[in-house]
Amino acid sequence: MDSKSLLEGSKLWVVEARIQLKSSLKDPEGETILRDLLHKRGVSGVEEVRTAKLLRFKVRSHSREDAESLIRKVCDELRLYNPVSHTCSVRVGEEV
Amino acid sequence: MDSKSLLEGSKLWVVEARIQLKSSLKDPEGETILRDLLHKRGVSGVEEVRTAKLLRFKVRSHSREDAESLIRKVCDELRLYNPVSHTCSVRVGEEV
Amino acid sequence: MRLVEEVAVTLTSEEREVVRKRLGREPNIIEWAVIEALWSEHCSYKSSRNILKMLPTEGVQVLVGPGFDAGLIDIGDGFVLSVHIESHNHPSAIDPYGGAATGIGGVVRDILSVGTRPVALLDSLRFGEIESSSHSRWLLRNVVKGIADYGNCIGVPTIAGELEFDQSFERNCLVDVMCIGAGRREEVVLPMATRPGCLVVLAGNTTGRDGILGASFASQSLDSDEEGKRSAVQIPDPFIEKLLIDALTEMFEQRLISAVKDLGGGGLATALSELAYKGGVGVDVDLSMVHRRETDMTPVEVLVSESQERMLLLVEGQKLERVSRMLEKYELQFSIIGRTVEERFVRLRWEGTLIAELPLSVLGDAPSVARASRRPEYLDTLRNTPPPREPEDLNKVFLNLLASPNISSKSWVYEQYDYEVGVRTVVKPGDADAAIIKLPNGKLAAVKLDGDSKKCYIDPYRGAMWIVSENFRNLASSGAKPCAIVDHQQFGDPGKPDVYWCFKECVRGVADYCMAVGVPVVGGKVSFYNEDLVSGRAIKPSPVIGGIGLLSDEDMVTTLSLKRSGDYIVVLGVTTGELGGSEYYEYIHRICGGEVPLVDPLSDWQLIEAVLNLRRMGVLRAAHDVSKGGLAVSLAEMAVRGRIGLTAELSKLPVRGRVLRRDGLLFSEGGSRIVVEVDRERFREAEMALRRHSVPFAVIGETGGNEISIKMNGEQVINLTVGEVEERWHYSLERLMEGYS
Amino acid sequence: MRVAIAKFPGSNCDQDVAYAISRVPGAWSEVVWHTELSPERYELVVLPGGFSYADRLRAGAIAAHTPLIEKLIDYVKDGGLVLGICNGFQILVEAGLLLGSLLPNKGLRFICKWVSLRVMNSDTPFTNAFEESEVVKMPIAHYEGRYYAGGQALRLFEERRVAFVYADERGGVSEECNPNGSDNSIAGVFNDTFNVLGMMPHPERASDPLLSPYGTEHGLRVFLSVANYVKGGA
Ligand SMILES: Nc1ncnc2c1ncn2[C@@H]1O[C@H](COP(=O)(O)OP(=O)(O)O)[C@@H](O)[C@H]1O
Ligand SMILES: [Mg+2]
Repeated sequence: MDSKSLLEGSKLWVVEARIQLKSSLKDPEGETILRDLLHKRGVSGVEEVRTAKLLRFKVRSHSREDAESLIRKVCDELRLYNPVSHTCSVRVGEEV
Repeated sequence: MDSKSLLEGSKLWVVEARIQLKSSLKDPEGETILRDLLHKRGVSGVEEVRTAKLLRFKVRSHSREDAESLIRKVCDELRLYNPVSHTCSVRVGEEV
Repeated sequence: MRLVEEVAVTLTSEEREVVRKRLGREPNIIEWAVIEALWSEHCSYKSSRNILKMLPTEGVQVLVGPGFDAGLIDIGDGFVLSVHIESHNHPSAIDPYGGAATGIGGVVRDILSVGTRPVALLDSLRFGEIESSSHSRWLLRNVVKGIADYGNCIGVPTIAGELEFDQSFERNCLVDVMCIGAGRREEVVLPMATRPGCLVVLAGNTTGRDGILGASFASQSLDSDEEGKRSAVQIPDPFIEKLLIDALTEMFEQRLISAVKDLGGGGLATALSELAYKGGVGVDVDLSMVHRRETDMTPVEVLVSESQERMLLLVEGQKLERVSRMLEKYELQFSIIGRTVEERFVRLRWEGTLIAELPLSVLGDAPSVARASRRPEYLDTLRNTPPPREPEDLNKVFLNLLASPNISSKSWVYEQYDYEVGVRTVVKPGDADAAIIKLPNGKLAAVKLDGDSKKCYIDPYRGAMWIVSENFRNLASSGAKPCAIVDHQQFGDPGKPDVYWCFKECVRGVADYCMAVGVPVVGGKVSFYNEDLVSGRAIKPSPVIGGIGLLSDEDMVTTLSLKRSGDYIVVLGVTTGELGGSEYYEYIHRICGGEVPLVDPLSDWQLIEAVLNLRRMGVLRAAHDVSKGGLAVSLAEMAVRGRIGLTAELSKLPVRGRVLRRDGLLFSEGGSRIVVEVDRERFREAEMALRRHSVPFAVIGETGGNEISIKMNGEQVINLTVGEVEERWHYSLERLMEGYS
Repeated sequence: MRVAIAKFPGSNCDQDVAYAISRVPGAWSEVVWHTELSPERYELVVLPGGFSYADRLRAGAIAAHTPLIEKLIDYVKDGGLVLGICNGFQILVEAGLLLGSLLPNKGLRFICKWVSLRVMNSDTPFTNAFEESEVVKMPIAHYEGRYYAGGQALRLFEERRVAFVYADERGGVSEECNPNGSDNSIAGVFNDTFNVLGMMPHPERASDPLLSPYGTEHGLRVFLSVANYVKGGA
């Protein structure tokens, strides 16, 4: 089977991986944004700021599940994050 | 009214701001992940990678709408993103 | 108390007995925690102390030798240099970015602890083979980024270092960082409590649960759970570090503090005990006063937390207000946690209640641990490895060697470091064998870090000597006279007699060399247990040497690039044929073995004096020592950096011992040699000077053209354009590391 | 020439700039903590390099919201001179005092190295000691230095608001010698009244021949230019 027919019937999915520091760890960037920007400029009501990185993949595959598991695998096996300090959650968005 | 009574009835909301490069701009990090990591390691099916930054706020307010509009205002007025090169979208998550 | 079962697990039963006897009672759990921290290998040197005694530590310029957080050297005009070296191997192996970054933070705080401000950083890194291992590439990429992000952010230039790749570091990378500080002699304060009545102030980062698993780190499984409240990982915060540096610098200038002490391994437990024990004055501290990140921490957690970016200050009462104002200006959090007292005790309280009370006499040195030592048998096998056949096409071999990650230019690394900040970097990384900085008194100093685990594995004693020799030749080639060193000794489990023997031999090698030439060791560090938990295999013995040299004046500054066409290329020193541990054996032939070069400290010293003298006379235009890759690589580097070609004839080299083959002449790292470019018109003067110094030498060729042409008895061995060589040498490491792969 | 060097939490090059200015005859400078700085007392305010607020959020983004910046906006309106170097440039861009934005380098790595720059306009308060089109050497050291003009690059050139571009030794411009991927190799820009200059290269690090691998002091000319201008010589 050539690659063309393999892709037949496949769709393009948006999959997002969110990589963030474990919640038990200090997030210095979030702290600075809160303390040196929001608080100093008089913004009240915000109690915490945490930062994360988002990777947005466009994945061609036959199903939502395939798209999600491919990205899950990529994140874990290609070490897009370090599990010692970070967590990574993956979810599929709408079909493009 | 003292601050205590002001806060009465308020709840803690999670609001997220997503900051990303305008789609017309090259995203070297996304490209590198796609080209030098995924493609070189033989991952197929992924057609694009774009990166974004996520700021996750815990906001105390009376309503979902208030929480969202506070963060929208903070993002625009304190320039949490640079409108020359980036866009910023805000959404409220679940109540904490 | 939750931590009961986790405290005092590493002390042996004999050590516990000693504690009970010294104290005359059973310590409570908090007291055990203090002793545990203080008597850890890391803080007490209980396995290494007796061996380290071999090292010469005294010299006319040495103000403070090993024993404090940093060594101090008198550089004249009322100024001092401080220096220290640290490793962060275990943390970097699991979290390369944070581990390396916090390593920088730690060594910088050591420099602050003696009242000096950091002026330069160096790094020495060891990884597995990055050509085949994506894990090692991942480690290298993140370690370098960690050092860069932290060092750059705090505004201390990272100006020199070294990088070695070897299979034995695949699971245990080594990340050593060295910091140089400078200050006025009268502003120096030592980290000890010498007077009662001072307030104890804790400044900087909040105390949290991070790093609480630090002591028992190596045995933690790597996938620590997300829910777990305590973490072995420490998040670096260079912003707080920078504010601490700026605030402390101002406070040193205004003489506001009586003593400063960084919080490192063992956290407050170690810092408080050492302050008291070293100065002979007690401290009385309430741990509940510490500003914390989490509200529900136990006293033991506060006591042993290894949260980064914190410093203890001892402040006289009448200066407290000025100190507070300074800390507030820099928006640093702080808490006043106690005071120094006449009674010679470390007293710890929690909300006023006494929870621990240890007399200083108990805290003293941990009993030394006697370790068995045995010469490993594999050394004989290694040594008797037969030489390989000489390859036909040495031109091709040479091109391959230039691309070896151990030889290729390290610009991919050092260009990520801000090596310019501070406007004091006179010679930048890559331009000479050592980096040169301008000191606050206007004088110049050269610094460099060196190691060579491949040689130390085959012959620890000779290997260690060789490293010192290379380091001193690096300093001399840059125009500096070696003045002091720090050493960092890194090995596997000292409980293994083989490992311990290698440790002893490496220290002996450093000691013998330094003793012979009269250069003191002003500090150092020992890191054991660098072993793969799965296979139980230890790293190759890895001493690294950080050398400091002083230049008599600006005209002495020497770089390695060829400067002019038509000059002579002169090799100083005798070429010897030992190829054990050479990059030629290891990379080209995949041979680990053979004989390691033996260096002679006294003839090295003559060589060093000769080079410095030639420079002073103004006849020497460039200098570069012969190290990894041998003469051929040294010549190539000089040509590439100067964009000038050269010709050389190998048969002219002064040699010792048996007749050498072409590959030996090209790639031997043996003999202590320095290649120099000598002004052709003034060669007679140079020649006479070299005779006076009784240094063997030979003119082997000339500079010029755009080819590197090396012959043996008139027959072409190597012939390449400077451009071809540059393409190989300059970009190989970068190409390997580009992108994410 | 009286110069204030503004120090923010995390500024690194404040003393370095002071050192460079000490080499300018007749110039005097002081490092002033950002909350205590009154711009109108000086003829030049320098925002030095470094990592104000550790580059968190984005390089320069937090410092751009400090009260000093509000004062600087008025100062600039009144014709005061402001020079932003590296992080200082990033702050000025974030504060809207200069056009554009500074993105992470195309290679995604921090880069420290000496580069060649071509002088694009030598008729300003900051560049009058240079020759037009001259090639000079200065070091860069940054991670977020890729200048993005938001579609305004050509306009900047037309209005002669580009101060320096990255170039080769002979002044040629190409992607190869564009270290960070900046729009049209732009390394430094002026505001529309030429009293604000922002540049990624560090002139203060190129102000002493001893510290230059080329034995040059091209960077010093930025400060000499301002001194000329202030004296009324330009
Ligand atoms: N990890 C590193 N960090 C900073 N600079 C480095 C590093 N590794 C190598 N360098 C620099 O690269 C140049 C060559 O280093 P090296 O190969 O160790 O030289 P040598 O063989 O003379 O000891 C030196 O200027 C050195 O300081
Ligand atoms: Mg060398």
